[in-house]
Amino acid sequence: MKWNKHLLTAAIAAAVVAAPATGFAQDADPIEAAVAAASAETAYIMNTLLFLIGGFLVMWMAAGFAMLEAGLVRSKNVAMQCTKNILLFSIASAMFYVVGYNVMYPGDDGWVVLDYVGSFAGIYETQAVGGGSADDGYSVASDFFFQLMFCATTASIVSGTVAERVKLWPFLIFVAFLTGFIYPIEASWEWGGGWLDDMGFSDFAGSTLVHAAGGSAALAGAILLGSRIGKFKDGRVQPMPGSSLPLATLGTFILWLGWFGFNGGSQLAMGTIGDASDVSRIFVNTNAAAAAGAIAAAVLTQLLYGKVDLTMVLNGALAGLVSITAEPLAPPVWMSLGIGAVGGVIVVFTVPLLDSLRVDDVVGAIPVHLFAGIWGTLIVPLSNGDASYVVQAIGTFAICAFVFVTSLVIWGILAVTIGIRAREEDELAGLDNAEIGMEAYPEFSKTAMTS
Amino acid sequence: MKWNKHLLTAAIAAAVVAAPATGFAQDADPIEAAVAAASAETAYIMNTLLFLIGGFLVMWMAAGFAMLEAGLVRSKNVAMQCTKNILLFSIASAMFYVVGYNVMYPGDDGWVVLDYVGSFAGIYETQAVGGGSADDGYSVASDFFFQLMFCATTASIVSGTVAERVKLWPFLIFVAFLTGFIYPIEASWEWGGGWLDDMGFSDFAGSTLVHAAGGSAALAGAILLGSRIGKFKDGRVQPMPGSSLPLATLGTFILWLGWFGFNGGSQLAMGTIGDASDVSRIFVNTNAAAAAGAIAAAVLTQLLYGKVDLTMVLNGALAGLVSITAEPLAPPVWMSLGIGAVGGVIVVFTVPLLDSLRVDDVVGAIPVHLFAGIWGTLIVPLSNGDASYVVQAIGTFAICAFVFVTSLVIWGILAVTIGIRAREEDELAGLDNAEIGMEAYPEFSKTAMTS
Amino acid sequence: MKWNKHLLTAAIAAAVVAAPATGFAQDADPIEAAVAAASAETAYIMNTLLFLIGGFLVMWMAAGFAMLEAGLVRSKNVAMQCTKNILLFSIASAMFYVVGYNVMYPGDDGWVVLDYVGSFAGIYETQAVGGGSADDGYSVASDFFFQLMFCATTASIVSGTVAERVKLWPFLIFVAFLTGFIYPIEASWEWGGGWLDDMGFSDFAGSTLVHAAGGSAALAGAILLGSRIGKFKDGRVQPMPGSSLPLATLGTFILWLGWFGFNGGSQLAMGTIGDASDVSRIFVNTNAAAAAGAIAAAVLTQLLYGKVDLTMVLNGALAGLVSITAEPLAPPVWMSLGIGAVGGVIVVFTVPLLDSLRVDDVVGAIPVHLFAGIWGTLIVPLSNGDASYVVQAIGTFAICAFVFVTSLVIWGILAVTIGIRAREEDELAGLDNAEIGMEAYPEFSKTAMTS
Amino acid sequence: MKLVIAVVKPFKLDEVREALTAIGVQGLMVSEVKGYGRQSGHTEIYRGAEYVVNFVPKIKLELVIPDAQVEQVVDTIGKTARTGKIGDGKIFVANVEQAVRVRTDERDEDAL
Amino acid sequence: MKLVIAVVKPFKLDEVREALTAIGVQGLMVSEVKGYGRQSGHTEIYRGAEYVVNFVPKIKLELVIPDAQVEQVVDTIGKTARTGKIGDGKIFVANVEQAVRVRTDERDEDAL
Amino acid sequence: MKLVIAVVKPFKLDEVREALTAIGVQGLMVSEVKGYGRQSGHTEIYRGAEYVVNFVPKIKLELVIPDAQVEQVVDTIGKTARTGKIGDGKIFVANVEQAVRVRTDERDEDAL
Ligand SMILES: Nc1ncnc2c1ncn2[C@@H]1O[C@H](COP(=O)(O)OP(=O)(O)O)[C@@H](O)[C@H]1O
Ligand SMILES: Nc1ncnc2c1ncn2[C@@H]1O[C@H](COP(=O)(O)OP(=O)(O)O)[C@@H](O)[C@H]1O
Ligand SMILES: Nc1ncnc2c1ncn2[C@@H]1O[C@H](COP(=O)(O)OP(=O)(O)O)[C@@H](O)[C@H]1O
Repeated sequence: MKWNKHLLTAAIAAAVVAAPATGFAQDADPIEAAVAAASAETAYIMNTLLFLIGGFLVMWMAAGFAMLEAGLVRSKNVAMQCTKNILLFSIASAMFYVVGYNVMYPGDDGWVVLDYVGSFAGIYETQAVGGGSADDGYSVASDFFFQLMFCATTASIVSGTVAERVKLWPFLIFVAFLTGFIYPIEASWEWGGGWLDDMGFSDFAGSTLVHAAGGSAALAGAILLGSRIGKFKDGRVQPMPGSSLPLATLGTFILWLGWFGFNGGSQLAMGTIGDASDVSRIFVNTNAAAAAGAIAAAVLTQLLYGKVDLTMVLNGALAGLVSITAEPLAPPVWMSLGIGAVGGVIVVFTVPLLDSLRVDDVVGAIPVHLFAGIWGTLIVPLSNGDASYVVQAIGTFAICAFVFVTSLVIWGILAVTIGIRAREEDELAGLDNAEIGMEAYPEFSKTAMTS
Repeated sequence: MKWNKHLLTAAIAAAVVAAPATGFAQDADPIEAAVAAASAETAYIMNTLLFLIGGFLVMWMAAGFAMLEAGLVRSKNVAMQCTKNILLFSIASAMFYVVGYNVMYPGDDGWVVLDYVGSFAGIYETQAVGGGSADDGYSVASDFFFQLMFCATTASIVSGTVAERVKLWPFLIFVAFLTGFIYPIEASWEWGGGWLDDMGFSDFAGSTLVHAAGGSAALAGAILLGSRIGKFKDGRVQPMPGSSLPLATLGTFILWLGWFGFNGGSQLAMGTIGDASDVSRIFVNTNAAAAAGAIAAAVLTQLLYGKVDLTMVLNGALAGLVSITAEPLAPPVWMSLGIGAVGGVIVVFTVPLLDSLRVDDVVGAIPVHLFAGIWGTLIVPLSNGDASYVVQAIGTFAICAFVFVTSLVIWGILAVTIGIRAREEDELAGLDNAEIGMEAYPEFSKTAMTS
Repeated sequence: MKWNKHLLTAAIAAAVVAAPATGFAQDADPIEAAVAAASAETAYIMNTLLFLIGGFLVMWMAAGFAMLEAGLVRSKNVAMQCTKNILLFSIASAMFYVVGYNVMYPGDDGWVVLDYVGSFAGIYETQAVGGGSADDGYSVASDFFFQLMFCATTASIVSGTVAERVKLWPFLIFVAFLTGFIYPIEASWEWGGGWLDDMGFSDFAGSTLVHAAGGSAALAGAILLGSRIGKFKDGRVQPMPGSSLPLATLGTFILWLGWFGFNGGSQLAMGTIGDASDVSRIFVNTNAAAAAGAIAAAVLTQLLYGKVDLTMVLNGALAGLVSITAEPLAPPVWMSLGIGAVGGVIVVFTVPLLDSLRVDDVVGAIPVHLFAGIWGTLIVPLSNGDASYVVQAIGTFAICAFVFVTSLVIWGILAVTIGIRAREEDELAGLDNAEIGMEAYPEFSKTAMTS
Repeated sequence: MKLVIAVVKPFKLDEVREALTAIGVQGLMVSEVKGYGRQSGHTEIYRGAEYVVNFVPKIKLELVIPDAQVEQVVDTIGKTARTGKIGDGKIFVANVEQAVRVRTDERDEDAL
Repeated sequence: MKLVIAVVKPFKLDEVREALTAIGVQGLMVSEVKGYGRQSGHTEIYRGAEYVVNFVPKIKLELVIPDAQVEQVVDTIGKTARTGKIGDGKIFVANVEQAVRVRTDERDEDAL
Repeated sequence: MKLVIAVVKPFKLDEVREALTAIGVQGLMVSEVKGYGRQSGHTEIYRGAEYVVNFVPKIKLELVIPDAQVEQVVDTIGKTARTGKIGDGKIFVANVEQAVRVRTDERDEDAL
């Protein structure tokens, strides 16, 4: 996603025109045109296909977040977590359509505040049935589908951090604002051709635009919500182990798989040999970073604590993925391993750090998405000569600050109006009971030994 | 799947011939032919790829049904449910090959009863290794693969409704009839070019042909089986909560993902810009309908019952998907949201309705697949000018009636011969014990509090 | 994967040159060249796409193994099993990059011992960004990605067999050797163009190269580790039922899905009509074999034991898949059904056989991968005229023997140095506690009734 | 006061609870146990290996009642839980010396 | 020696355990039970069907203590587990005749 | 009759059951409990936070036996469950006044 929508269109249109020129005689022979048209058609189809495959893989990440978080909360909050995750995805799907897409992609003259705030004017208009022209380079609907999934991912990140104490509807209302306005506005700064794009900020698939943004929104929520009852008792951190580590593991594998679509699809094109090769390169780097993140977390927890911590390994793999997301194309594989490994290390050190700051992040989403996201974005210039450390820092800071502050405002308004935190007795009995009225595992005997 | 097999072939062949003609001089220049052939080859490959990707995504839906149903039955029947689901998929795979495919696609002169009953003559013959010609438009094997998955889906739907009381082998025998005969016959009426196709019936990806049909077969089974012991006691409905809501949520996400293949693949072609764009449009509409179904069910259960009912939200998302399946291409996105939302509403109202009729549908498959399927089919003319409400009603009724009656006959014969219902004590102890001889969760203490 | 890397490249390059020649006039007209180039470009993209799709599907199999194994071990070892599976995949990703890929594909002059042992010289070098040329036929990075997944699969197989008693780090060290050296060396014999390839050995997607190899490594481990405490008590086999059959079922469905990538991707090309058709044929055959394996195991356990054994059905489906993997293209569908069914039968008979030999294979990986893998490889000549039974036997034996012996050596060295088996009390308390320090399901009351 | 411990077949739980409510029992505790008894001992086959099923899932009820109610409670449980088939379960009665309602600190029979 | 059986609200477990440790209790057993009592009987709706929730999850504590400690233990549990809301639970006391520490074969009060 | 309550290490269950069967015990109930005792108190680290493991999984056996068998049963359980390591568990004996076999309505020692 290094290019924004209109740039891409232009680039492809240019390629379509340019390509035949190279190997041909100079006159505009109809046959030449036919060959060029066939190539352009193939490119259109392949680009569209990349969006569709990438899109369904990223959609699958919503299931990954749901399983990861269902596995990492206590059993009395599992049904609530499932409810939040399926509904947040649904709401993101609606909001991005109703307003988000056009805010994110204002085009050249759709800005309310030029390069800062896109137009809230309208819904996303699909092309007509059978429509689409080779000049577009790809089906706009496929791009919408793909972009929607990124928007939903941002919301999924928040869900885990604020788990086990947030009320359902306030959370969903926050998601509506996040996916309809906050995410699309900051994303427009880069992918919509706004001021960060103009400045040369580089965030290939969204280490910052998606992950650190989601993490910032989560941090704002965690601060306003406060920690779960009993989490920080008498100055000590009380572990509250998740109900099902195999579900958490499944969720991580799903996310890992989905990430090939997330990063690979962000190449935005595979209609040429170069693009297809680059998508492949991205797949390899993405996998390497995840692997290195997992290994780093395993080794580090073994060294620090004497035992491998599975939840840290899962977080480590995800942190590796987040880290490489800002630039999954340029680095050689060994560098991707290194970038991912640092992500894993970040997680192992910042999970307890957050605890010591009394920020209660139930699933480790802030270390994984915010901290590793910042790391991944800042390190882009190491492999990508077009990026500068200063601009990367500005962009990262701007987006995190914007999302954090706006989220704080929304969470704050919700807190003082309808309230965001469940009543103490509901939290103690579990949100499943209070908010959903059903248990996730109604038949199993449970003895939650929080201590 | 708006076209049936031979129509498609013809259409593509025509396109192949027509395409070069437009941009070229009129003489049959060998170079022009080369360009056309290359285009046709690309189209063949892309169409085949669509079938393969669509097919594996729909195959994945079998896992979705398995997880959804395993999560919604009580723990004492979970292993049985898993067994049924993996075996029904296996049996569908065998039966559709041995007889179903040729029943479903009799071609022009393979009918036993013209336009009503296809030939039982033979197995599906694969093309030779390395075979296939551009004139076919796509690999027949890829189409077989794709169609097989739809057949298996029909059977998966039945599995959930009749859960917790049906005996294993009678169920599997029913599946053999359903996937070898009942489904292929009714599907031939439309997708095989039979009388409904002639009449102008429209069911893009099978709201009725697959989903309402599966739901009708399930309804017949539920009626003949009767309700589970204790379900309707003293005139009251006794909830029997499912054993694992996270598994049910996972199943729903899997189905949601698979549905992109289900509906998107039913475009049957993505070898042109128009087709690729339409597949994209279908993806967007499919996602919108699912989201709207989930949101509608959430809002409605909140309003009606004071709490969001997660199982209804899951059913709602699926009902949204079923609703849009009859016409996922034509509607604009906002209409897809509306169609899906109505699906979600249908579920919330018809689940208790079925209960009040003393029909025991364990997982809500009849509301989701039969009722929302009917809704989706009937509403097609709203967005698709080629369809008529009367014909839609005729087609829907004909298929549901046919499947219901034939299913009733098969279930009935099985009931009076080998028996379809487990013995009372086996049902009470759980089918896992009686039919499978092993527990799904052997180590966990369980206290099933049905009241 | 019938061709190895350099052969493939050559073949495609030849095709690119040959193709235009057939339909055209003989002079090297620039326009002809343009058409040919466009075709070659499309082929490159499609081949690359096949590797990427195949690759991510096979990557997903790692999750399948994790879930299958997490479901089949007792709850006290589930977190350990998850840890092993995510880390083995990570380690395979690193090792195959650092050394494995170049050992496996020495090319023409990269051998240390010609046709037997490839070069340990270097890491895998990715092409440059935007690189790749039509002459390569596909992106090398996509091939690396695809091949890496096969390497990881080999390791996943081992994980299940040695479960519930192996220590974490010794296991991971074994995995590093297996994925860095043992697998790449034996795979080079065939897919790297080594002596088995020269001899005419045929193993399309790796019934032996991957599955029987993984099974052989597992067997060596099982023998050296010995059986779990209490497994064979007083001369009787003590069942130790798995903790979650729905997870095991999910794992099987994941593997089934992933196998379309495993076998289909091993066609290595879908840039022509013939290749696209063949990939389709492979999908159909793969599905048929899995279905037949499941059905065969169901029928057989019903006949032998009076009840269908779900764990055998799951193993049966996988055995069907392993059986067809050596030749998923050539057989007609009915033969694939037969080959898969025999796989299912093999499982049902060899699981108790292994027990009677006092080899403790926790998840049935040896019957599924080793025995069915041998069967699948030996039966190739039935459908593939180019293969000979004698050569198949030689190849199968050579690979199994090599992997078994080298694995025995590595396991042996580990055993006498750092030790491979957990302490008795740790095994009794569960490895989750001892090795990972956390429980998989901390809240659920468990009463493991091993008798 | 007496503590009545009853082990019954799981599917009888609801019926027993209703019957007890009908005779005025106001509280009880339920948990799952694995029961070993005469019903144990049938064999199953798991992955081809025959084994003896020693433990059968049962529901354990525990309730503390005034002495006067013992006979009626024991009879009611007995009658309701009876299927006549092996494994119907047991009822045991033990003496309880004190009872306290936590909420109110009421004692003994007032606490039940 | 006495066996104290206490049923309390799940989230009170930790507090109760700590309070007991503070007064010198050295061992106990914890398990989940489903409790039926006055707290039961509210209705929930599941898939549109209203039903009565009869059982509420509770934690059961069992501990054997010397006779001399009974009052203190009962008081401590009572005070700590009390929220004043319905469903706080019960404490029962029964007599225990023997106690054995498996590890050492110590008997009776030495075994606690 | 006596109620014997034994808490033992989970992996000892089978052995204990077999030993009891060997001396003629015909029925018992098994459940999991979380045990708090001297064995508790070691620390683990979860996501970087050190915490004290207070509860250890244990198996609780409950069986009602004739008075005459008490000594033998207690000895058998004790001997079989003993590993000599901390946390081996406890055995408690309490009096039981009545026993009923639900199936036949047999009473007291006939019911065991
Ligand atoms: N002596 C005993 N002490 C405790 N529980 C017992 C005893 N005997 C039997 N039980 C419990 O009663 C259940 C039923 O006993 P069983 O001997 O199987 O059949 P029946 O109830 O017909 O005599 C057992 O599963 C066990 O839980
Ligand atoms: N007679 C009894 N015998 C055993 N347990 C009881 C008895 N009465 C109540 N309980 C237990 O105590 C719990 C609380 O009792 P309940 O009547 O709901 O409220 P309260 O504690 O306020 O009186 C119940 O859930 C049940 O587990
Ligand atoms: N006073 C007690 N009352 C009830 N159960 C007890 C008591 N003391 C110990 N236990 C149980 O016995 C188990 C073992 O006790 P513990 O003190 O850890 O070691 P040991 O058996 O070596 O004395 C504990 O986990 C607990 O379940």
